[in-house]
Amino acid sequence: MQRDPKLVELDEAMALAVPALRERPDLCLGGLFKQSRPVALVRAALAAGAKGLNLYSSPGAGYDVDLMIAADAVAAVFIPGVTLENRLCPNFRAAVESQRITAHALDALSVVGGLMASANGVPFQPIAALKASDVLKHNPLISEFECPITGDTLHAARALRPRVTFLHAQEADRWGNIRHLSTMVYADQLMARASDMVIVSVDRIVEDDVVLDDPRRVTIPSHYVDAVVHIPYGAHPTASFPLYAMDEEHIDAYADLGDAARKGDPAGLSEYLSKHVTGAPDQQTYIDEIGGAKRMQVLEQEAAEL
Amino acid sequence: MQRDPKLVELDEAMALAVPALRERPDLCLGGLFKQSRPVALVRAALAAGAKGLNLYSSPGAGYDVDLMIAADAVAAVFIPGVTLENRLCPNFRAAVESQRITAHALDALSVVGGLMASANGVPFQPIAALKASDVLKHNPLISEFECPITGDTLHAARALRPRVTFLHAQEADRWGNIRHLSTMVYADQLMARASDMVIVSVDRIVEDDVVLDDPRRVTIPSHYVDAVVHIPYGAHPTASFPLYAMDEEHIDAYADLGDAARKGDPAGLSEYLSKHVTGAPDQQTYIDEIGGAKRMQVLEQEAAEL
Amino acid sequence: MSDFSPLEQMTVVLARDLKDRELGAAGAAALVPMAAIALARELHAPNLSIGGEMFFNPYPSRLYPSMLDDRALGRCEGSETFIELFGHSHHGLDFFFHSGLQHDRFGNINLHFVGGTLDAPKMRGPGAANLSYCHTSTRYYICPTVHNVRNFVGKVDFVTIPGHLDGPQSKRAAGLTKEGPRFVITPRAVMDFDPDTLEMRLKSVHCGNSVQDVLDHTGFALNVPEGVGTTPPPSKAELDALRNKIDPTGELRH
Amino acid sequence: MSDFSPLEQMTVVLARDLKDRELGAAGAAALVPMAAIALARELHAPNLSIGGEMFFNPYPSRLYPSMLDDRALGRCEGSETFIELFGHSHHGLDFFFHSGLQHDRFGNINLHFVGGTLDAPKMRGPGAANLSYCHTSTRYYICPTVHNVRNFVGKVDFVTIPGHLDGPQSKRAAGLTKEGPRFVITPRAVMDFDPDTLEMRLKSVHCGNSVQDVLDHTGFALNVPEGVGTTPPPSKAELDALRNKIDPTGELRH
Repeated sequence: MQRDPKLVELDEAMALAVPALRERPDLCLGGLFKQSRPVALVRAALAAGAKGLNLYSSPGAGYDVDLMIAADAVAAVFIPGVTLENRLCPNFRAAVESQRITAHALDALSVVGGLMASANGVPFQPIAALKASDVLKHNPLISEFECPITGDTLHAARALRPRVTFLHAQEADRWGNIRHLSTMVYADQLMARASDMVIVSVDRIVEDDVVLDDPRRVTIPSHYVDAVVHIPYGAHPTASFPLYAMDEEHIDAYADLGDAARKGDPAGLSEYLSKHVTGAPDQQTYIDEIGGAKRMQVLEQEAAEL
Repeated sequence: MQRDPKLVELDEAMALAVPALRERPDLCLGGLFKQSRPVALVRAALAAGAKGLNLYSSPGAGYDVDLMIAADAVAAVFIPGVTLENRLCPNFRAAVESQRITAHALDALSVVGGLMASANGVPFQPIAALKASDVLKHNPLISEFECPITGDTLHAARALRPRVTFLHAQEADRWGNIRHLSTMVYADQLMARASDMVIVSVDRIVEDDVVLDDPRRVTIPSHYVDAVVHIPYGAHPTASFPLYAMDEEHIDAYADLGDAARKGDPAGLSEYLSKHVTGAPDQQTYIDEIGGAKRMQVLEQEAAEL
Repeated sequence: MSDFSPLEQMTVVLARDLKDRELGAAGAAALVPMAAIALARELHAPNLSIGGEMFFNPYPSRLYPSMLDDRALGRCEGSETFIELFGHSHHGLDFFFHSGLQHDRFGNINLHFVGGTLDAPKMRGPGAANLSYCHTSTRYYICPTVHNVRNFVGKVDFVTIPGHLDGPQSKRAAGLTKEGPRFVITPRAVMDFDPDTLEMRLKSVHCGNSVQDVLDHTGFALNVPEGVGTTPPPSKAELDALRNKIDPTGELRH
Repeated sequence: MSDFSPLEQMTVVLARDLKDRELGAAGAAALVPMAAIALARELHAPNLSIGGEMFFNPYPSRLYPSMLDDRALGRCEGSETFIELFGHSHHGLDFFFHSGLQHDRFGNINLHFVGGTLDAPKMRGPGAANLSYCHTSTRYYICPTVHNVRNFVGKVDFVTIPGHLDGPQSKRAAGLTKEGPRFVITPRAVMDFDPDTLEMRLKSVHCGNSVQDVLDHTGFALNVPEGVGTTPPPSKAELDALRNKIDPTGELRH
């Protein structure tokens, strides 16, 4: 008998993820801000009609979350910080201000603690470091309780179990063993341990021996992974260090379109969405449209020079 | 101004550790069973007169714990499994049977959970996976409480904060950044995060650039480390993979001496202790006495062939 | 004399019961369990995953008496630490393996002491690291490498690893909802548990042993259902795979 | 025009207050804080450690507007994940940095919304990831890169990051036992907090600004103690280290 690979095509991965999200729309996204976000998977899920999503992430997100809001796929955002860092997220902002989505006021420990509880298999994670912020008054992920050891008032972060998690990493083998080559691995490993279903895009596939010769480089063993998809530049316009840097120009241009839409001129944003998202181009078409191999080389060069 | 290295001599490290253990005798030992145990540090602490210790470890320990008991330095053992794997620990067994030490009946999750709580900075770690064992009736590290989320009865593992932790790893830089090259890292990282003081022995010191060129290989950043000591073969007779294998013959010969002592003939064990422990030879003398470079080459060869 | 060893017989019995796509780990006394998992992966369960004890899907080049270190398992598809093990212990595996100083008629296991009390034991054992897989995992196997009147007793002196406790009622009362111990595999025989009483009973006797041999070496009155037969011996394919690919140094035959 | 930029002035003020052997991290808007930490390490605090935000002791070759990614910090002495960050957030650092959409007279910071309510905000901000360092760390610094009547207000619309709340009593009642915000450093001035009332007050004005400039650009009646002077400008040694070793691309001067 032969072992079955977990390496699948993008549409096969979406055939797993999208029905699962219809069943329970809790989607968690890997990476952090402009790094290693699973953008190609996000575009594919939007093209496949994902709707009404509750979005989770490591505590900081930006472009991809804003894009999903622009595509009208989001019901609620459970992410402490949503920002493009150098500017606000235009569609996030517009959707919250017009009350089209709910943006919960949260903090990092509540989200991370909830994922820790889920990964650890316990009902909650105690938190002792939350005080005096108005965020505590509105945070739906935590509740107060009395510490059975000290008697102090602590917060319990309920186990947070995403139905589906999308991650992006640099490498995997065909069995689904994942290798992050970046220095930062964010909360990706924790999310993989905390989630019902895990789909990972990777920039390249490596031979079995690459994994076996250095098992400590495996960041997420295949046990946690339901499907791995080979998508070169799958994090664009976010970075996939050390392979390519974030495409700040692309994100800025997108944000300009978003700000225009927010101020009443949605044409540019609509065109962006129909070209890059609902038009569902394959990854090669997408790359060609956002600047092609030439643009990718610039981003690769930038990452290589660090 | 110049940065101060954390690389010190063995006696300097003991000048930190032994008074700290006099203050609060909770000592935690890294590695697992016959792998990466900080044996040279243990011998040095015994030679420096450490006494009345409460011993913690990852959930499985053997030779080094037995040695500390043989040297009459132990008051209580808080380690779930104490065994040489192929045979029982003779001095552990004899000391418990004659009620000279207390060996608590514990399980892995209570110890790991207590270290997790300490590392996480919270008063306790909830555990939901302990049922029906007699171990629960005697376990001093946990207490029952009602889950604030589900109402179920759970166990709370109180934060377990060793006063001193001894670890052994393969490499460090002079600043105290530690690199485990073994595939398994056991609970060493968790212990480093959970302890008041951390002393690490390493088989070799690497240049600064080795660390900086591959930061993901740093298993314990120097922030957690109080002192690092360069002790080649510092884990002997346990293994330091991938550099050298465990010295099963040495451990077996030691266990024979221990069993003889248990049965009424302590001469061999006394000689072993005075030669290797209270005689406080330096590491080179120790290595010479246990078989010298020739024996080390056998163990290195065995590790290299895997 | 048969042309296979008792440990080889144990290994193939265990391997046959492991299913494709399951997740499991070998436990502490891992020689036979690890051989069984490897054999199942080789023959009928290529998607069976080894995980939960810090190594994922190791490819050992040979067997070792201890199977929880880099020597045996360093070549693998990933390694974890005790933090992740904490999580696996809660989520449970599909199968696990245990053995102890004493095993009793309900499959309870004692690793702590024999005679006396916990504080003043006549003989102190090693204890056990992980107690949780026995009730968070779907099932487990008891597989001691000796079988005699001292390690098969009517009632254990201390329940380190709960089996079926005192039977269905006590198991229910303690909240043990999983199968618990499925089989007891020793060098002499295979035992299982009566589904109504959860008492241990003889299932089959290995070639070269008689029912009476097994009873003589069991420290309590073992139930012997009608029609107990011989344990199906290793097939040629099983023995070939075991000896050529998994145990080239013959650890199971020593 | 002085021969250094407002951000360079901010950087040196912050750097001077960081001590050798301390542990701290830069927070989200990290350009100036990371420059300050690097300058302190270069000049007087070689044993100061950067940690708590997943990178330990990075050696960035230049500054970036965002300083929490591999581009800026990939060359470092170790990396961690959000699990370890959870622990650091409880154990606290020696120092941290914050800034927001609004800062009020008690040093409270708002990053969530301006006008309206949380559910129906007039303007929704980014929120904030880590709220805990502000009260688990020994102290923190507020260092926004703009200073005007919109971001310095009498009372924030929402307390994302608690400063001194409404003063000593409320701080005590909320269990905030650490120093909280020590200084507010902006492109115009340095403010601190009256130890009795914990109200913000002017400490010094940067070269090229007058007290009146600062008051005109602050949205509440800022206390001006007697004898407020000029912020000591960067020394030649500070500027040389900053421009040659830490900020060779001049991000602080853009």
